[in-house]
Amino acid sequence: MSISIKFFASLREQLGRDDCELEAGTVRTVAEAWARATNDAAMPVNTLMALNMEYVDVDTPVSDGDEVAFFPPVTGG
Amino acid sequence: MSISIKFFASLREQLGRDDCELEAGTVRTVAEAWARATNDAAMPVNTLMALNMEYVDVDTPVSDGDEVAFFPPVTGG
Amino acid sequence: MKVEIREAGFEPFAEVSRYQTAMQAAGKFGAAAVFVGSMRDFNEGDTVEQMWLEHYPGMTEKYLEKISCDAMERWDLLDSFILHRVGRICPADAIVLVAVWSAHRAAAFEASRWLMEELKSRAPFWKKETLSEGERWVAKNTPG
Amino acid sequence: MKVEIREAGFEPFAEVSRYQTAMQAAGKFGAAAVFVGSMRDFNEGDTVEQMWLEHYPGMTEKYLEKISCDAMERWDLLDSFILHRVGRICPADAIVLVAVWSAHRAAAFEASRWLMEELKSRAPFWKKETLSEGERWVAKNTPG
Repeated sequence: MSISIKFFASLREQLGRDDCELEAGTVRTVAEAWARATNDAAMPVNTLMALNMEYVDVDTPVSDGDEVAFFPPVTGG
Repeated sequence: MSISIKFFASLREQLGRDDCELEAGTVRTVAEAWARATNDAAMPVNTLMALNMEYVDVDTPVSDGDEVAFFPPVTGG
Repeated sequence: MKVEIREAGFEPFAEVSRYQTAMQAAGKFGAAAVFVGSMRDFNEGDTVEQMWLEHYPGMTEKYLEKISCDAMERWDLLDSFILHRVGRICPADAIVLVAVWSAHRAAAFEASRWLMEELKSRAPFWKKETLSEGERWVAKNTPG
Repeated sequence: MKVEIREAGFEPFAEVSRYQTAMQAAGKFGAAAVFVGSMRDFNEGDTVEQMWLEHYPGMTEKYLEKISCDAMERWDLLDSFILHRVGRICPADAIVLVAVWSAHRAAAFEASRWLMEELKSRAPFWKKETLSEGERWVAKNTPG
């Protein structure tokens, strides 16, 4: 299995990609998942992140099969 | 001309009348209009009163041509 | 801005939709807040079969127009619409509709609630309930 | 309780009316509070021609269901309905509908506003505006 990474909205456009897969076991936290998926890009201030569709922070551990998402402040409604 | 008196809702039913006319010049205030129109009945606690369709209190002066209304607490909406 | 007292039953959301279309303010408002008060079949522990709603013709309209103007000024609303039923009312019927439109949501939320509180505390309407044992006037409205 | 994300345009008051009829709670609710957010043709000093609304499929629904459940518990609501548009949106189109039903009015007013604030601050949606000079992502929502 693997860890699935998703990017949304302006972050997706800035990075030029909407998703990617990381090999399981290569990253331990959400922060490491970001670094690996973006080639160590600086994370924009105010970036929000979710693990399996629940809000988390950069220190949250990730496991095989997880979905990790990064996105800018939300602007719905 | 004269002063027109109106009663609404439970007050109308208790008094057994919905309106009456008082001769102008015989009453000076809303309180006196009540007393004259009800034969000096005690005014129920919480009675509201309006002069020409604006809320007033018992001491408000009345004049020829005025409409004075008495009613219980409102329960609309 | 519109205030209406009506004896006939009404479908509140159809009324709002029609009013909004006629406003011709499409694209100007970002927020609409609508409140509908309906007749429940149960009140203060008793089953209510029907209701009679009395009002003070003239003063009721005047008072509702006054609070509508006050709300328009206080919150910079684009428009407002109040519709209130009178006469014989059956359970589930809509009794009151308050709708307001504004550019941003805070104004719409606050003004709609304020209008309902002003209406319930001061607009000259009175409810008489028919229970199986007879009739009773509703003594007073509870604060919201 | 219902949460729906929809690409097609919708007439918000027809949706509320239909949902309320299907609820079969007539006579149980005394209060319905409805909020509709619509697209304005003007934002931050610029004329907006159209908008693109992106969301996070799956997480959006999950989050909206979570806040709906939270509101149902916190205010003893009888029901709630949230409908949100995604995709290409034109000025005057309805974007979001939040409707709640309760026995008494305070719960409906408070829950509808709370749901909108939670939706605007945390539900994963993003707006991109098309101006005459090009496109821009909306940076952030303002507090209500």
